[in-house]
Amino acid sequence: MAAQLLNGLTEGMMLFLIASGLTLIFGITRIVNFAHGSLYMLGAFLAYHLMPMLGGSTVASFASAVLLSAILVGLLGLVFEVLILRRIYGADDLLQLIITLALVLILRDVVKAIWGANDISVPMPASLSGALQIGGTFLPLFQIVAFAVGLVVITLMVSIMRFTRAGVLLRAATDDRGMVALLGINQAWIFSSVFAVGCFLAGLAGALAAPFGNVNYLLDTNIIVMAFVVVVIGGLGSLSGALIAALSVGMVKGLGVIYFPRLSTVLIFLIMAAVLVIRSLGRGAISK
Amino acid sequence: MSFEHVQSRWLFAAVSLGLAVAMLMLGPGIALLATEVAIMALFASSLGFLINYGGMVSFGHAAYFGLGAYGFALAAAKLGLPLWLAVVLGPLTAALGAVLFGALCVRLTHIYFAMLTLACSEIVFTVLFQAYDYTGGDNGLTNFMAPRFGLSPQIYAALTVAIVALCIAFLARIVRSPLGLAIQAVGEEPHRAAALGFSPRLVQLVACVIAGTLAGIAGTMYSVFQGNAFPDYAGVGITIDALVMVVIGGVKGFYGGVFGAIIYVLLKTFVSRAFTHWELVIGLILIAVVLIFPTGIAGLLQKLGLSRTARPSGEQHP
Amino acid sequence: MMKIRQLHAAYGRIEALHGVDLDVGEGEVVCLVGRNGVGKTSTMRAIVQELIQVTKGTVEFDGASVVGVPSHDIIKRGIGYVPEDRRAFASLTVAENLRVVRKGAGNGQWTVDGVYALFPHLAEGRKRLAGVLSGGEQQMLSIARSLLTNPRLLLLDEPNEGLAPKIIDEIIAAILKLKQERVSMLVSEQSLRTIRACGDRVVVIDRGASVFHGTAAEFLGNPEIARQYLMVSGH
Amino acid sequence: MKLKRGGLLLATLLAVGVTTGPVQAQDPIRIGYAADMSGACGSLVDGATKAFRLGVEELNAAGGLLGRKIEVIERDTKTKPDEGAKEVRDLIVNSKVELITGVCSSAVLLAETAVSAELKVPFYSAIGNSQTATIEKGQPYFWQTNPNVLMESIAVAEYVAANKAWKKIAPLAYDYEWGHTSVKAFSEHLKKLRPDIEILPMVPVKLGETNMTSYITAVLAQKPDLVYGAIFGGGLVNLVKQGKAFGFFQQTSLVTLTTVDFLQTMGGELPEAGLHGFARAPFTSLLDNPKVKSFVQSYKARHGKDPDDWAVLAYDGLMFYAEVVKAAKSTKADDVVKALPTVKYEGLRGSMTVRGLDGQMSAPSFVGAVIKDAAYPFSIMKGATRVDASKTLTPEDFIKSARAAAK
Repeated sequence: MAAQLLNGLTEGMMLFLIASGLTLIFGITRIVNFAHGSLYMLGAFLAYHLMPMLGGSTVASFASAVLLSAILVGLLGLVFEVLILRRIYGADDLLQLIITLALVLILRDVVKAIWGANDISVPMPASLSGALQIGGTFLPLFQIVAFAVGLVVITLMVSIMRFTRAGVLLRAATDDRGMVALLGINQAWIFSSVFAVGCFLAGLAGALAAPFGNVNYLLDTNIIVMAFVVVVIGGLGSLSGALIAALSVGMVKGLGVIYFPRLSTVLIFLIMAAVLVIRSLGRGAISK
Repeated sequence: MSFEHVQSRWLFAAVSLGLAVAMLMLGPGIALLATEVAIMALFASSLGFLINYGGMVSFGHAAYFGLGAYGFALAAAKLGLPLWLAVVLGPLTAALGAVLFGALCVRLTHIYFAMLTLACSEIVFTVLFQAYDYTGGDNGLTNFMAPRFGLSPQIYAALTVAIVALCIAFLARIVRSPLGLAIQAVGEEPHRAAALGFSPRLVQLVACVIAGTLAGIAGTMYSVFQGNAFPDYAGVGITIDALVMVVIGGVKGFYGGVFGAIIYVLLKTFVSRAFTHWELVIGLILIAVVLIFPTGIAGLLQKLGLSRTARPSGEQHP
Repeated sequence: MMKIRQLHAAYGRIEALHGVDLDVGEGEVVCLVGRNGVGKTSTMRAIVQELIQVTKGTVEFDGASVVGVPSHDIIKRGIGYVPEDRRAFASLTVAENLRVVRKGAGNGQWTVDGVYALFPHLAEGRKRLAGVLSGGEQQMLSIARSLLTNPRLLLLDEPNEGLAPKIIDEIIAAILKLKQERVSMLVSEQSLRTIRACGDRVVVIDRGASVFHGTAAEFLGNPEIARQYLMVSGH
Repeated sequence: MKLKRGGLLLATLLAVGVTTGPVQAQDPIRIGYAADMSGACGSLVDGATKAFRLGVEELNAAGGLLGRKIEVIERDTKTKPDEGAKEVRDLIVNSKVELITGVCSSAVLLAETAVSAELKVPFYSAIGNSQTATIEKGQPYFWQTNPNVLMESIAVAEYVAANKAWKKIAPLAYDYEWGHTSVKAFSEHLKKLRPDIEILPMVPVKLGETNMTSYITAVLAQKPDLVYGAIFGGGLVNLVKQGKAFGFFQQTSLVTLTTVDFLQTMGGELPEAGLHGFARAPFTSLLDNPKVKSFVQSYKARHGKDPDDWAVLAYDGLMFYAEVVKAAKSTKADDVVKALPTVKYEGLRGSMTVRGLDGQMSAPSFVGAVIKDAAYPFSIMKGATRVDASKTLTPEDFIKSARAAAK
């Protein structure tokens, strides 16, 4: 059981990396970005494409491929926001939803056209392929690295949020974005940069996780569902909530495999539904 | 297509009847496609009703489509009930599902409502997918009946169009009724509606059950049409299709769903036959449509003066 | 400096204003008076293009129309807006709330130290979360925050609503101080205190339209008007 | 149901009436290729489509069939059963095709076979399979040219039983019908062969799961000698890659579906030892005859890589149909169906026939250890055993009783 908990913790951190960008984007722009999983997938394919160019499967080339992929995905997000999404802020929310759905379709097909439909395996850098043995449990080095990257991302995000004016603006916009405009601040650039950063995080997660599993064009749907679950359980727009939710979901999954294996698929949706309903009860009580 | 005047009611009946009769003269291929369009039009309209009148955006509407399909198919295939009874049980199952899920979901608003509906439909999907001893799992339920009750494509198309027209006329009546006005009032401003003496949650629940039942009718008709049922019918893909239909049809008024279904089903069918990379083409078309006609087709018609009210108004000045 | 003529505005399909005329001159304090829900807040919102759409009429500031101008640009042109519900960023501290505004906005006259000096209360609690402040403190914070945009015209929507008399005194003192600094103000009110204290002119709104224009003295000298258009008779 | 027969007849007349007009000898033979090109099956269908097109070109270059050219109309089922049924209906009703094929997903297959039965147009599956479609829901116009899950599981059980070192076996399977059926068939047959073997509780895996670490930990905790993995495609890539990080292959062995596309994807990344596979048509295990050589060479020349199992299966399926048409001297549905069991087909996978009762081809399965080979840039099932269908084919009485029970 300890092994599963430890496992769940590291898996949870990877879930957090996936969900962080989604919740950030929603918190500020109120856009439910269905394309988040697609951007994750694109990040993985870019890493696959860039690694050989950057020197093969060494840690250095992997690290630079991850960073570069994330930047490219972030730039794509920026372009997409400025060219398309920006035109329909203020219009019905559903339009934004359809636009991000359109991006899902486009990215899936573009990825298929460039890299083909077959599964792809990004080679694991040799020095990351081992495992630490704690007691009887193996902890893959790679998951430890991912955990560390997750910690770095959290630290960076928390520092930016706490100590910079950009962070203050973001938190203010999460509270009441209309009021931010009424203090003379153009929301457009906040939205663009938040969208770009959110996409960057999706690309980062995808590129980082690429060597740890299979990469194909179906990754988008597999990822977006889990990302939604984590973001919803954590409370839409809340980074700390997403972290707690991601770690909890990771651990519940680990334990679920032992205690209720056949329920594991439906379990996370039951939890998601339960969390939503319980939260609504809580809110009702407060408003009374 | 406002129903406040008697003429438009007659016009609607005449158009529906005309369409149904026209189905009998089509070739079988077109009749099959028309049937699909009509079923999706009903499904999208039921979602459009929920969104545009009830103010509730659902990401899980396919749950009722799936329940409608499986309620019928399980009754026919596993319980061996006569088809006429099974056909009634389909929408009934969806209605029961809507009571259950609706009661949970209306506690929430906005995106949280949407997410809870998504969770509910994923639960339905997963149960259908995994409980294979009863549902056939991913292999679904097949070969338990002749598709379309063995009716010819044309006759079934005419039947479908007639049923869909009745359902939409029913929706239109609901919208005009005091209940419909209450649904709109709650959809627009729950607090004010509460002040007017409605219980917002009850009104929303009723709206969910109406929409869910109509979605269930669509699901049952689809199951009969195909002669099968698969977990996909409750999958998020069908919800997304319906959302797209509602939006491109026009996010005002439920009949946008009808336009949306016609356009989107035809678009998806023919683009995917013409292009290998059909997803790319459809994605680009969707973006273009949203940017060029942000009010959808219904909004466009209204701009051109072809339609009087984009959204029947429940109340005027406060 | 601001001139509003025949302003019509609507929330979606629901028209809330049908014919508001309003002028605010340089350095002047104009009080917008009327009962609850007659359109005072809507008028303020229509000026800064918040939540409501102007459907007809003109709003000119410094001779240029601001209709259709994005909110943040209106603020940059020199209109400050303190909404009725204050809208302090609840999860930010007082200091962070003030940090939201770009440093040296407008003519850069008001600084963080300046607003702390105006509201010493805020300076003491600068590390507290805005969400836990009292209503009066939130009101001060909201005014202070808006001042940092260095407005030449400040819109104050019911600044005294729901506040204890002692706090109201502080707010009114601040308004007077701003008046000395030659900040023009449009203040909406249901009571007569502000008018008595510092109002230059009064505009009465009823059912979405302006129905009375006059000096503060004219208004105060005619209790009939107050009785007709205000819930409370003057006290 | 009887009441409806009149309606069914009417439907068939209306729908098919148009297709059975007089056919000119020079008219092309239209084949509807409704494949799961996008969606969950897209990655498997790719190689199959390429090989299918190659086969059609070859047949046309040789003058077509019965002097008629072959014309293929391709459709994307999007791996959705209702879309598949819709496209097949349209192909038959509007495009007047005389044969349907291309399917991969078993769900789409079941939806399509119902349409084929309804409209009486021949339909075969070369890469998808479903024992339900041949057994309980068998219909005269459908045949299947690859082994079904029961046949495969028996072949693997034979292989596992032969290794005396394996005594504790842990099944790890996708949590849906295919996974459970495969584990059940494997376990039952293995128990028959080796009563001494202990089969541990199955670990069910969520379909579409990208992170397998919880499952890996759970299955390793049971300390099995061998893990039987009813996992394929992307999930298998995840399992192997993440398993390696957990020292999976140092602690136990894995036997699972290792088709060539999977081996190609993994390249040099598969473990040196501990991986055993079963497959349907690995080109490296096929007979060393000119037919196979010529196919592998022309496929590789065209697409720059070796054909995967799906490509071999798709090519074999098409060529078998060509043989049936030649034997029937007709493409008419009933003639084709009548000729079906009479053809002894010499294909890429050897000599095979289709059984009349259920339309199941006597397709072989291949089982063996996956090892590195200097001749290829990826590991292969070198020296894999070809398990003949005579050992695995579902007995006829079983089918008859299953069909009786279904009614």
